[in-house]
Amino acid sequence: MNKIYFDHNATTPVLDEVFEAMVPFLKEQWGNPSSIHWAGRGTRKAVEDARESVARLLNCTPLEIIFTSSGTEGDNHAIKGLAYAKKDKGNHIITTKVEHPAVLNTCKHLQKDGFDVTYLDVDTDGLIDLNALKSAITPRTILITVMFANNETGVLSPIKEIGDIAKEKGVTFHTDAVQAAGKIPIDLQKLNIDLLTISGHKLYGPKGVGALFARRGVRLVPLIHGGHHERNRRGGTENVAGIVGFGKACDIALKDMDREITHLKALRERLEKGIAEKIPHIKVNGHLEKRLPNTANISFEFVEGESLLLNLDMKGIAASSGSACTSGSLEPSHVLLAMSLSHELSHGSVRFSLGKSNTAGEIDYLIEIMPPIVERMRSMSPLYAAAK
Amino acid sequence: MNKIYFDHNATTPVLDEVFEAMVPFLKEQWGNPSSIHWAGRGTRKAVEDARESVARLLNCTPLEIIFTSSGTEGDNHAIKGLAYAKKDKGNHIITTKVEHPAVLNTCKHLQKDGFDVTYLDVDTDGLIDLNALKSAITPRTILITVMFANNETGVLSPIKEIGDIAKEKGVTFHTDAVQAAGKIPIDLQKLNIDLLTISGHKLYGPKGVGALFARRGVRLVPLIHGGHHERNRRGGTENVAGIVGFGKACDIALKDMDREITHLKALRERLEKGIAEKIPHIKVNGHLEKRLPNTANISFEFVEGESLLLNLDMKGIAASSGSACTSGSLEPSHVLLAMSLSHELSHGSVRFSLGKSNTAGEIDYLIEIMPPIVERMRSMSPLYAAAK
Amino acid sequence: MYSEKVMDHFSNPRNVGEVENPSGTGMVGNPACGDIMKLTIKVENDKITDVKFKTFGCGAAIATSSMVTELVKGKDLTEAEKISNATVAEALDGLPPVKMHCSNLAADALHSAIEDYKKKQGAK
Amino acid sequence: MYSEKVMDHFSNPRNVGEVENPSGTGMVGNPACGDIMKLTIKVENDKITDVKFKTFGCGAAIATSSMVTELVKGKDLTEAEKISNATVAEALDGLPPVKMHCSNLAADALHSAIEDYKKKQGAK
Ligand SMILES: Cc1ncc(COP(=O)(O)O)c(C=O)c1O
Ligand SMILES: Cc1ncc(COP(=O)(O)O)c(C=O)c1O
Repeated sequence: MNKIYFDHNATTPVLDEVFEAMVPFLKEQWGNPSSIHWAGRGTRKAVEDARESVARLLNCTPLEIIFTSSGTEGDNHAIKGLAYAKKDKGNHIITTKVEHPAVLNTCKHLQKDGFDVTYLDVDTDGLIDLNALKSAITPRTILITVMFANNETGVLSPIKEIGDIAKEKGVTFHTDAVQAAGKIPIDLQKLNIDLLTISGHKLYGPKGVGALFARRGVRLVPLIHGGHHERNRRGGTENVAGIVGFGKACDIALKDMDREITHLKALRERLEKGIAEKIPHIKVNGHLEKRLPNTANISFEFVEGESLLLNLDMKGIAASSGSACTSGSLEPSHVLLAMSLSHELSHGSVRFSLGKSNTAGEIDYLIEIMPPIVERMRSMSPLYAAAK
Repeated sequence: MNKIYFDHNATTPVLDEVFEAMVPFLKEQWGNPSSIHWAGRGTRKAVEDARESVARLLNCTPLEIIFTSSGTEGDNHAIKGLAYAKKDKGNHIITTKVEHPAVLNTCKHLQKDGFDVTYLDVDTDGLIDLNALKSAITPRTILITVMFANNETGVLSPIKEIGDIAKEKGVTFHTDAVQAAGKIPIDLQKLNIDLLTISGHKLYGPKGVGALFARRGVRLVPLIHGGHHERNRRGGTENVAGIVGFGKACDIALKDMDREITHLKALRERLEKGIAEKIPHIKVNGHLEKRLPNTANISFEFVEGESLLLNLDMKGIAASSGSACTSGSLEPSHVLLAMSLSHELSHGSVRFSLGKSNTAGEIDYLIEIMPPIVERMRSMSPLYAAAK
Repeated sequence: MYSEKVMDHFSNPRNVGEVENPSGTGMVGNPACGDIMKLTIKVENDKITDVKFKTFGCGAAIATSSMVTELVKGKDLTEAEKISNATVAEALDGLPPVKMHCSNLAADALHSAIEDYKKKQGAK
Repeated sequence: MYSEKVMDHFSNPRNVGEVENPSGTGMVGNPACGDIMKLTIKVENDKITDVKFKTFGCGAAIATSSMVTELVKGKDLTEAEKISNATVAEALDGLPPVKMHCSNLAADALHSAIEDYKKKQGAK
C-alpha cells in the first residue's frame, strides 16, 4: 500500500541532508562543547554555526538564540521566564483561546500561581480583534502571547499589528511560531516581537530540539537552571547532533521557502477544490487567505473525525483530527469551538497538512477515496438521517 | 597524534550499537508518537520499549520513568517540581555543598522564591555526616537532595542510609545519579529513593536525552507544561531517536557493568600508582574506597589545572580540570574547596575519568609524558620556588 | 492503539441501520462528548430477535456499538440487561484507557432501548 | 578558545625565570583567583634591560606574562608604564571574555615592579 503523509503539522520527516549533517556528531564528533580539549572544540563550533543558521532564518543575531529541547520548552521558558522576571511590575498576561496546549497549560499554571490571564476570543475565521486586545491591556499587563500560525487551522495572527500595540504600551510580546517558522518568512527586524518560539521537527529537522529567540535586553528567569550553557540562560549539555540537524534544516527552509510556498498553495487548492466538488456538507475552517500555505482544516458534517482518520489510515493516508481525542483527551478541538463551530462540526474535522514531498497525484488519490468513506460513515450516523 | 580520551565524566562517545539503533528513527521512522496513524505507531512502541530498558537498568517500573532532555532538566524537574508540589507542607530543602550546578543553582533559585536551603558540609573525603543530616531535618523539611556520585571526585554518597533517614522522617529524597547510572548498580527496590535523575550522554548514549525516576505516588508540579506527553508529566514531542539510543545504551550498560567495573578499577589503580611514583607533591582527592571505579581526581601542587590540561591536550590527551575555569567561571572547584583543600590545590586539580575503550597502554603513555610537563610548569611557578 | 477486534468491528461493523418498526429505541451520548449512539431493537417473546445501530463517534464508539449488537442478538431480555459496558469492552479485547468512558456507551444504549420497550409495553 | 598567539606564548613562553639581583620585583594575583604572577626587572639608565616572569596560572595568565616581557624588554620606563592589560591582550590577538579580568594581570605585575624599582631608588 502507498503511504501518503498529510500530517506535516504534527511532525515532518528528517531530510536526508539533515540526517547526513547529524551523523558525524553521533559518531566521531561526540565531544562535550564545554570541554576545552580537542574533543570539545569541533562540537562547540558546530553548535555556534547552527545558531547562526537559526538566526539567519529569523533575521536576528545569534546571541539572541537559545537552544531548547522542543517548542513546548521554548513556550514555557518564554512565558514563565518573563512572568517571573516581571512579577514585580505586574501580574497580568494576555493570550488567546486558540493557543497550543504548550501555551495554554503554561498560562493555566501561572493562574494558580497568582497571575491573571485574559484569554482573547477569536471570530469565526479564527482571528482575534485588535481592539479587544488593546482594551485588555492594563497597567499590570506584562506579557502578550499570541501564536504566529495556528497548528490546527493554519490561521495567521496579525503579528505586525500586535507587536506595534505591545511596543506602544510597553508590554513584552511573545509569539509561538512553531508552525510558522520555515513555512513563511519571519523577519525579526521588521516585527516588534520580543520572544519567539520555534521547533526543529516541524521544519524537517530532528525531534528534541528547538529554539527560543529572546531579543537583546529581554530578561528571563531560566526555566532550567544549571551550568554555564547558552550564556547562563539554559542549563544542560547541548544536544549537539540535534542542534546541528536543526541548523541544517533552517538553512534548507530558508533556501527553499519561496518555491515551497508556491508548491503547497497549489496542492492545497487542488485538495480543497476537489473535496468541495465531490463531497457535500463540508466546511473549510479558518480564514481562507490569512493562512499557512500548507494547512487545510475541513469539517465533514455528521461524522466524527477519528473515524475518518482510521479509515484514511487503512488506505495509507496519514492525517490528523482537530479533535484532541487522539492524544488522550476526548474534548473536541478547543480551536474550532473558539471559532464558534458546533460541537458536531468540531468533532468532525480533519486536518490535512501538506509538505515538501507531497504530489498532485497524492491529492487526487485522496479525492478519489474520500467520498465513499465519508458516505459510508454518514450512512452509519444517526445525525445524518435526522438532517436529511 | 594519538587521541586519548580520559574525560568520560564530561561526556562519553556514542556506542556503535547505539548509533545503529537510532538511525531508523532519523530516517524512515520519523512519525510523531502521538499520531494514531501508521507514521506514529512504530515510534510510540519504540519509546515505550526504551522506557522499559531504562527501568530495567534502575530496577523500577516503566511507569515511573519520565523522559527528559538532560540530567540538568531532570534535576530541575525533581527539585522544583517537588518543592512547588509540597510548598504548603513546608519550605525547607536539604542538600550538600558538593552538588552539580544543576542542583546547586536550582536550590539557589528556590531560595529567592522563599525556600530555605541547608547546604551540608562534607569532610576531607567528600562525604557528608549522617548525624548532621539528621539534625538538619525540621518539621518544615520537604526534600533532601544528595548526589549519588560526585562528578569531580567520583565520591559515592551513603545513599542507602540517607534514604532510610528520609523515609523514617517522611521527607522526599532525590538523588542526582547522572554520574552513577550505568557505572555502578542502582537498585530502586532496595533503596528508599523517591526521585532520581540520569542522563544519556554519560553512559554512551546520545546528548539531549535523560530520564527522571519518580516513584509511584510522588507528585511533582511539571517543569514543562504542554500536551499529554509522558502521562501529563512533561510536555513536548518526544526526542524519539534520542530516547531509543538512550534505551539501547542502558541495555548495554546493564549487560557489561560487572566487566567494566573490573576493567576501570584496574586502569585507575595503574594510573594513580604510576603518577604517585613518578611525580612528587600530588594528592588524590576524595575517599579512596567510596568512589566510582573510573574517576581519579589528582591535585598537582604548585601548578594550575588549566595549564596542565592545555599541555595534555597538546599531547592528544583529553582530561578535565576540577576548576570551573574551563566553563566560564574562574572560581576554583567548589567541590574541592568544600573538602577543605587549599585554593592552590583546588586550582591545581586534574580529573581523569576513564571509560570502556581506555587501555593500559594509554595509561602508560600518560604516566610517561606527565612528569616532564608538571616539572616544566612547576619551574615556571613562583609558588614552587617558594616551597622548595 | 486499538485491538484487532476493535479494528475488525470498526471496519466491518455488524448490524448497521435501523430496525423497521422497532420495539424499542435507545439513544445515548451527546455531541459535546463526540459520541452519539442510537440502538433499535425488535423484541419477540421477551427475546431480542433483531437489533441495529447508528453511531456518530470515534473508532471505539463504532466498534462497541457493533459488538453490542452481536452480543445481544437472540438473547432473552433478562440476559441482555446483564450486559454492561465492561462486558462489551472485554469482548473487544479491551479499549485504550481514554476510551473507556466516553466512547463505551453501547450497553447504555441497549439498556435505554430495553427500557423504552418496557415503557411502551406498560403503556399498552 | 585561545588565539594562536596565546597558544604560542603558552607553549613557548619567553623570559621565564628570575632576573638576578633585580632592580624591581612585582607580584600580583592571589591563589583564590587562581593566578599569581611574579615579574623581575633589571633597569639601567631608565631602560628595562632585562625582564623575567614566573607565573602560577591558566593558559591566559602564562601567555600574558610571556607577552608583557617581550613588549617591555629594552623599553624606557616611561614607555613601559604606558603598557596596560588591554595592550597585552591586544598584542595576543585577544583573550576569551572570561579571561579578560582575572588572568590578565601581567601589566599590573610590570607596574608593580617599576614602582618597586622607583621606591628603592627613592630610598637611596
Ligand atoms: C552529577 C551531574 N549532574 C548533572 C549533570 C548534568 O547532566 P546533563 O549534562 O545531561 O544536563 C552532570 C553532567 O554534566 C553531572 O555530572
Ligand atoms: C503551535 C505549536 N506550538 C507548540 C508546539 C510544541 O512543539 P514541540 O512538539 O516541539 O514541543 C506545537 C507542536 O506540537 C505547535 O504546533
